[in-house]
Amino acid sequence: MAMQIIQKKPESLTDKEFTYCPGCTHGITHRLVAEVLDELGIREKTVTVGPVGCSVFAYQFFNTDATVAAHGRAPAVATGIKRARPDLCVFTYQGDGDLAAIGTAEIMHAANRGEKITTIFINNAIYGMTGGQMAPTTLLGMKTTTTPYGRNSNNDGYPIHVSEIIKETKGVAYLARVKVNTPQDVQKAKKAIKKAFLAQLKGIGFGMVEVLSTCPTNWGLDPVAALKWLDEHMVPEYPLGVFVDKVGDEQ
Amino acid sequence: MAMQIIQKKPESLTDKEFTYCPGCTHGITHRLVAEVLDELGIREKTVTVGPVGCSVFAYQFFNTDATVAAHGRAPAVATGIKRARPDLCVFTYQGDGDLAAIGTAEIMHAANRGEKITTIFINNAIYGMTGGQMAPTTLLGMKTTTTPYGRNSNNDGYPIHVSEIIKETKGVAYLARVKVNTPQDVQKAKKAIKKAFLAQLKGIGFGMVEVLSTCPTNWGLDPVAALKWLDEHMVPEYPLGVFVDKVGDEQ
Amino acid sequence: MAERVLVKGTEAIGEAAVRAGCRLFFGYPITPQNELPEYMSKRMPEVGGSFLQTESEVATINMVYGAACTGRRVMTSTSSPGFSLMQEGVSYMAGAELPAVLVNVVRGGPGLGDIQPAQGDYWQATKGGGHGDYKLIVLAPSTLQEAVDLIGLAFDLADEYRNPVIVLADGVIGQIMEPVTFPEFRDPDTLPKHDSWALQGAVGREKHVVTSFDIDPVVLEKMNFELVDKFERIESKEKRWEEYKLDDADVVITSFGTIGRISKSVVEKAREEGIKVGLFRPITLWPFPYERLEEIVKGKKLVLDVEMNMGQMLEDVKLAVKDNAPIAFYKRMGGMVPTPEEILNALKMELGR
Amino acid sequence: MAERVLVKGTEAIGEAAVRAGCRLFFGYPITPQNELPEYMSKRMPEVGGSFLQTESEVATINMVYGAACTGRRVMTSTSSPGFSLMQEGVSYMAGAELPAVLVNVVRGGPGLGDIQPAQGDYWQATKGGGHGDYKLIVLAPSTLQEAVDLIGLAFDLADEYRNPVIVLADGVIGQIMEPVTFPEFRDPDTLPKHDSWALQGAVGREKHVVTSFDIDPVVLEKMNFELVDKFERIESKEKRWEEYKLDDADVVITSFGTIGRISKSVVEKAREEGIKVGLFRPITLWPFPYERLEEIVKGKKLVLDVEMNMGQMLEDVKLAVKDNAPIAFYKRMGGMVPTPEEILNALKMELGR
Amino acid sequence: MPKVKGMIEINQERCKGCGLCISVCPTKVIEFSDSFNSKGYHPAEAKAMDKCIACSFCYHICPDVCITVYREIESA
Amino acid sequence: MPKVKGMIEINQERCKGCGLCISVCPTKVIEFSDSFNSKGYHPAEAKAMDKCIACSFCYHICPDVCITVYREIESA
Amino acid sequence: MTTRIIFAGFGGQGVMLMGQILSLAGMLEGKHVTWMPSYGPEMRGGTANCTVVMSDEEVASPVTEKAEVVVAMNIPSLLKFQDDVIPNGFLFINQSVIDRDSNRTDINVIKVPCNEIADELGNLKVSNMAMLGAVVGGTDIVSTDNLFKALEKKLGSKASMIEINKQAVMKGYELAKASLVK
Amino acid sequence: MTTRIIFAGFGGQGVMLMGQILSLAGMLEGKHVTWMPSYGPEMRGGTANCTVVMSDEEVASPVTEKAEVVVAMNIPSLLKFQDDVIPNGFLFINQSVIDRDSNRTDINVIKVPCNEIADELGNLKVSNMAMLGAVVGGTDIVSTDNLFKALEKKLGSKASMIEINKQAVMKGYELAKASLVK
Ligand SMILES: Cc1ncc(C[n+]2csc(CCOP(=O)(O)OP(=O)(O)O)c2C)c(N)n1
Ligand SMILES: Cc1ncc(C[n+]2csc(CCOP(=O)(O)OP(=O)(O)O)c2C)c(N)n1
Ligand code: SF4
Ligand code: SF4
Ligand code: SF4
Ligand code: SF4
Ligand code: SF4
Ligand code: SF4
Ligand SMILES: [Mg+2]
Ligand SMILES: [Mg+2]
Repeated sequence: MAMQIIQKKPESLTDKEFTYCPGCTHGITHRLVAEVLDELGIREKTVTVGPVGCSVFAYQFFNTDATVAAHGRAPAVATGIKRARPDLCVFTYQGDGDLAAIGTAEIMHAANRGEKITTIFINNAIYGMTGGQMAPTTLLGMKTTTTPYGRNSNNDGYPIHVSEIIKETKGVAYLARVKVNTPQDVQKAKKAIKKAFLAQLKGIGFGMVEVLSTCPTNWGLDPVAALKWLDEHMVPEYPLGVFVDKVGDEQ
Repeated sequence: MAMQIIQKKPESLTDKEFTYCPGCTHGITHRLVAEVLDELGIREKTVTVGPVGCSVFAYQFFNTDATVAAHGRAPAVATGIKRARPDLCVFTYQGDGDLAAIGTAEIMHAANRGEKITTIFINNAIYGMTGGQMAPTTLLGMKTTTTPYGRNSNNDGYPIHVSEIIKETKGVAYLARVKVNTPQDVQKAKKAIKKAFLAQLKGIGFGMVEVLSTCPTNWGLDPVAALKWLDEHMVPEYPLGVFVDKVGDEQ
Repeated sequence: MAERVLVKGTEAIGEAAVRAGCRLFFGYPITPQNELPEYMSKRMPEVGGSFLQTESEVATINMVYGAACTGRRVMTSTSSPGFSLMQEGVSYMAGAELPAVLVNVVRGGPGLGDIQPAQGDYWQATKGGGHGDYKLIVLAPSTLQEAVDLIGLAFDLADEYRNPVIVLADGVIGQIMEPVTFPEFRDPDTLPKHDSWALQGAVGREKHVVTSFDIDPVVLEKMNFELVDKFERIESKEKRWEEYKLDDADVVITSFGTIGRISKSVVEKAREEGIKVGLFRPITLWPFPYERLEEIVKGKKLVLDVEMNMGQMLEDVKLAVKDNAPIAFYKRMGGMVPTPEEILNALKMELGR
Repeated sequence: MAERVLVKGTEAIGEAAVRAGCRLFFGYPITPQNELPEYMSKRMPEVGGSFLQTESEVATINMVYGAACTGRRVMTSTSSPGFSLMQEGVSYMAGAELPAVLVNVVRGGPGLGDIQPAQGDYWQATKGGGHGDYKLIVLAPSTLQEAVDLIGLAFDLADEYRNPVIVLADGVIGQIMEPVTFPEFRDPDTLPKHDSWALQGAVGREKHVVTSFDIDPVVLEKMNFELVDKFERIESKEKRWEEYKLDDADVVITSFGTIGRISKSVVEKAREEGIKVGLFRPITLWPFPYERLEEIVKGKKLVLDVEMNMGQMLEDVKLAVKDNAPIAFYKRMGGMVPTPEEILNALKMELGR
Repeated sequence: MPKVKGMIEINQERCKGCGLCISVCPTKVIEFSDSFNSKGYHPAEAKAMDKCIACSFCYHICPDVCITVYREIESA
Repeated sequence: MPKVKGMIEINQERCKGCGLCISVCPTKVIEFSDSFNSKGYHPAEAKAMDKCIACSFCYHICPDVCITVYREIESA
Repeated sequence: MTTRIIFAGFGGQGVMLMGQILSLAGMLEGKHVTWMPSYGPEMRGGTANCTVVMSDEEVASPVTEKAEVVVAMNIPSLLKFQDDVIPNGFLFINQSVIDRDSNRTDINVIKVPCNEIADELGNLKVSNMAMLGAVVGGTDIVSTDNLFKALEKKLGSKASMIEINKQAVMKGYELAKASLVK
Repeated sequence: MTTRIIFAGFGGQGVMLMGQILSLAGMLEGKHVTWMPSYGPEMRGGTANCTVVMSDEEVASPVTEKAEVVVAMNIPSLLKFQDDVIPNGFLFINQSVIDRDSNRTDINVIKVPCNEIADELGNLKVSNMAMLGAVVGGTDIVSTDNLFKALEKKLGSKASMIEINKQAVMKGYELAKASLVK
């Protein structure tokens, strides 16, 4: 009898320690992306396009060629790379401030063009990096540093449903909303991420996964409580599901 | 027996002649908006926010206080006005380049905030003002000055369905797609425009009407043929309909 | 007598704006100025004003444009990359002659840079980061008290000249706490109404139009010439600066903002060592006080310009000094703030001591 | 011998780019440069390149950033308001040291302005319209032949220095047709590959990273200093200008681009009237040829700077001339192009004739 | 079937001769004028006014707001 | 019910002591260590390794990729 | 010597092409030439126009307020540009569309029935070439030889079209020559 | 005289508040003061810290590399800042959390069992006030009078809390005084 490794840090991650807060699920999603790159064997032809947000250091974590886009513009940067080098695999990793606020036009049009890129969209209902301001995805009533009295739809608008919106563009080849707050969900999330990459690799179109994620620091919760809060508050507003799937089942 | 005027140029238009090409249906929609302002008696409390596009001169045509927003930013400008003066009625008038390309983020977020403004969105499948380049709404296969070989989804993406997308934001109180290429449709369009203003006046939320419109000049058609082309090509891609109606029926 | 209170720079600026009658704030988060929108999100509802977190800086500046169209006092705040995104809108506002106060809490650049204090946006602020011929009035505070005072001035100048005014700060000004005295609340009735042009609904009057364009170049040129006239008026009336121990000085340090305050320590320390140093600190970066500086430097041994950038104000200093005195330059960049000691060393090097 | 062909300015620029090996073009329509993206939309597929009409200028510049990350030659083109929207991205590109060619066909401003030829974006181009410390190499053609030649140079300089290069034109250059001679097509194998840093997939090598930031100010300052070194290298090596009939001149006209060509007629006409006028025309607006201009103006009766703006290059002229000669300025604005006759009149007024 | 009697007025100086009104008039009241207006267009002209039924179609479709429509009423 | 035998390794220097692994381990293998790591956190520690069933839950939920999971196999 | 020519008319009248062919002819003649269109929203509904400057020296400003020659293809163009002709300059009027006279008496006015000429030749589209011929006939600014070479170059492939265009040019040319003699 | 004090610790340890109260006390004392936080992504997972500069003259740079006083509330802070203390300066160590010694021998090191003090008083949250008291006790940079005034001002409404905070301050104060005597 011997011990065999069944799970370990994927090759597509560098050794650099994540800069995320303790218990922040950004890290889980990083690992999932790296596992998918490993499994698809595409690390050496992948370019990571990091955002501005807590994941601004993503370029240090993924063991691929990488750049950091201006806040919100990762889909445009990825488009530039992909048009120049269609043989490369290009993905963006973006937060909800980055993608759903300042970067709204870029993500909508990348999706609508069916740009052959993949986007990992971290919805944590908050601006993490800048200290807990309202995100477009912040829930109604939620207190943030810029909604000190709670988000009020009359002044601040409504939580934005990115996936529901993006599904209305024709260039999308794969689109799903997942969460990463239980081991089971983590494994499901990985399947979705893999498909979002396959949408690109197979040349079908734009692939995106919206990942419901925690921000213990700015939610003011301990990491374990944050996992639970996600189920109780985020999921009812942002139902999980596969919105578009033109990739089909993997054999 | 005497002759009574039953239709004439509305008060909310100035005497300034439109700068549109002969037969361009921009003019029809201008008149409809003015008629609605007249009927609602709100000319004196209305501010027009013009776009950059062929309707850049809208500020001269509407007999209201008016400004011209930077290309695509009319919803932001309107938001600024409305937040400063909630007692005013503010509307934007925007083309498909203005609203659906460069101004994507601003219209999405104005809608999502339920900003109490009204938007008239002229979808003519082309950049009129700048000489007939592809718009996000240009049909597949359509030749424009920047799609000399016809719009190809693989390179240029797909016609974008603005109303279908915007309906997924929660702040919308009224949203419809109409056309103005027959007298009957023109009358229907007016009803929709009125409701989009009522959505604002009643404080329910954001109101928008997407108007399928002709561009005889850049479509390379005579004005009458353009009306027909609209039915034959635009309507199949952009089906008419009311997408959101929280205004209810007028008594 | 107004009380001295210990406040954070961003809050000092926010409260000063509220007291100046500003009831409209639009902003998008960016470090190191987040506490300003955060303060406003709390404060605006308290005073019956309106705070909106926007979807981007591009949206922000256009909302500011819209709000300014109504003639009401409006402010926004951002940091370097955000201000770059505002350039089109700023150019529109200047062209349409719209009053507003824009705060740029500068951070290390270019690009994403870092979030530490810097002065690399001097050119952008003073030479027009946007397209076309326009000028923004640029005020550079070096202490919180001055920041508070300049905010009030900024609103007044914006209204008087119908021109956007930048308050150019940096992470030091934004993040520190210092004691300040706030002015009284402005009586809303004393604020300019701008009834002659603002968009307020054409009730019983001709319509008003606010725009930055005319398709006819003959007309646009006229508009341009009028702007130039206005800028010349501002240049002749609104130059502001501080002179510190210049009377007997052999060496003139030129610096602005945070470096301006640090330079005062340099002056003291240098004098302790017997080097007669004085400070010329422009408060309005535009209009820049060329004439006064030219006067001052005549016969001096050295002008030492110190900045947290690669030498941006330096060009204005050169325009003023010409061949009247030798000019040296000491810089830190990337968010590094020089200490008085290192500046003094640089000064001594230049003097060959 | 290459053939002379009569082409439109925008097409001349486009074809010159294709011949320089550019196979990537991203652009958003804006008058007066629409014919350039239109030309590219036709031409790129013919040469196996890629043309994309973007959703906005903000997206454009970030696509250019992305494409430049791969080390391939990439170009965009816009006009004034569009260029303002690119400022954040431009600053990022300069910070990340990305080569690319950016064409700005300047129109009347500020704001929406008009669509006629103007030069009001000089400051924006030369002093950094974006935030932070960076410089763009700025080339200003005055004829179509020069535009063609400078496009090739622009790509080479961009690659050599890993820095964005602006070609600053105006509606005249963009819209006219003139005879030009095109260079041969560049052999793709002779183009720089940038293998040492470009993003191409980390096959059998360490990963490459392209970024404009470091959160640690100590490191960012180092990056900044390296940029400054590069800019100084460019300043020492890349200044370009034209001198025309300066040897015996009493009066020096300084002007660039379209006014540069018009000024040649002024020189001729003035000489017909016995006034010895010469022309100094900077071709690189940055780096600006200060030293040479300073040399030239010594002992001259007058320097007349002529621009289609409120006096932007004028500041650089002043920096060069200092007190060595009196400086006068003649301007048109808002899209108005001065005639040689009116410039000559202005000149005579200044000379008291 | 009682026929409604209508009448239209066309602002010929404002008209751009696009012909939309002509194309929608159910009773063919309108034709192009033979003369030019000062913009250089052949404006629309109501050549068979007696056929006008005041349906307002022409008004609705006219993009340049050139048309005023009248209807005969019992005088008050 | 044949019990799978597992084992985990925790990179304690990398660990941030968030406790997520502890919260999901079905057999309560993991607890916080009493000592600090050099970042100043109490890292996770597999205190009851014999209970490990190699379910990998801890691996899946660990946001800092600190955990390696082993499973006992028939030696080849 | 520098000659400035403004061509103006409706969008569809081939005004730009006239200017471009003349420029090309000028280039073949060894002259310095520039061609500059008016651009922008004016095109909508208003006039389209372009300016050709032809000179023995390098061309300074391609933009011009005054011109030696103005070609008006429709009424709005006539109204807009007739005052820009320098004294003793030339004004060419497309008589087929313009039913009125110029207000200028200090210049040479040449009326050309462009549409009729084209009609006669069986293709309305060549009416602009009739006008171009008239301009060259009236001013001798380039040789007909170079004009024909330029025309061939511009029209390129459609060899069939070249003949009829040349005929239109010659008709206009002769008409102008004749009207000058008068 | 200018004194620079760096307070450093975890986010939740009340580090910023300590600095602010000290600044306020300094202001009440009639001194020039500035308080400057470190900001940015460092806050994530790392240390939070702020710098107080207190001076008889106007404060020049609020940023500083060296300091007369460093307060380390946790291990990472100790590691990061202990080298910044000037010779003969002060290093305050939160003994409850930091189980190790400083590497410096040329400075005054004062260890304060903040949590224990707070625990004794029945509220863990006042451990930062114990430290603040120790700083004032160790350095006499402000009077306890002004310190208490500042404390009252900052804590404001919660009168109940003020007493226990003051007690924590005094415990720390006395402990520091005592440890200096040794
Ligand atoms: C143009 C610009 N505006 C604003 C910022 C400041 N900024 C940095 S990250 C961020 C938002 C981060 O939130 P999100 O995208 O949700 O990512 P998270 O940190 O939550 O993962 C903002 C506003 C910036 N860097 N650039
Ligand atoms: C920032 C900026 N980019 C580009 C332009 C140029 N531009 C003016 S109008 C326009 C598009 C017009 O198309 P659309 O919005 O569809 O209106 P239409 O003319 O078709 O009614 C563009 C790209 C501009 N003025 N400003
Ligand atoms: S601030 Fe929130 S999103 Fe950012 S690293 Fe910390 S927990 Fe994660
Ligand atoms: S170009 Fe098209 S949209 Fe613009 S006015 Fe003409 S017909 Fe209308
Ligand atoms: S009102 Fe009706 S019938 Fe009369 S002219 Fe108009 S369309 Fe014809
Ligand atoms: S629809 Fe209007 S513009 Fe068109 S022809 Fe008729 S009256 Fe004239
Ligand atoms: S593998 Fe499963 S049983 Fe073993 S430690 Fe991890 S969670 Fe517990
Ligand atoms: S989940 Fe990972 S980081 Fe968190 S305590 Fe466990 S091993 Fe440490
Ligand atoms: Mg977020
Ligand atoms: Mg359009």
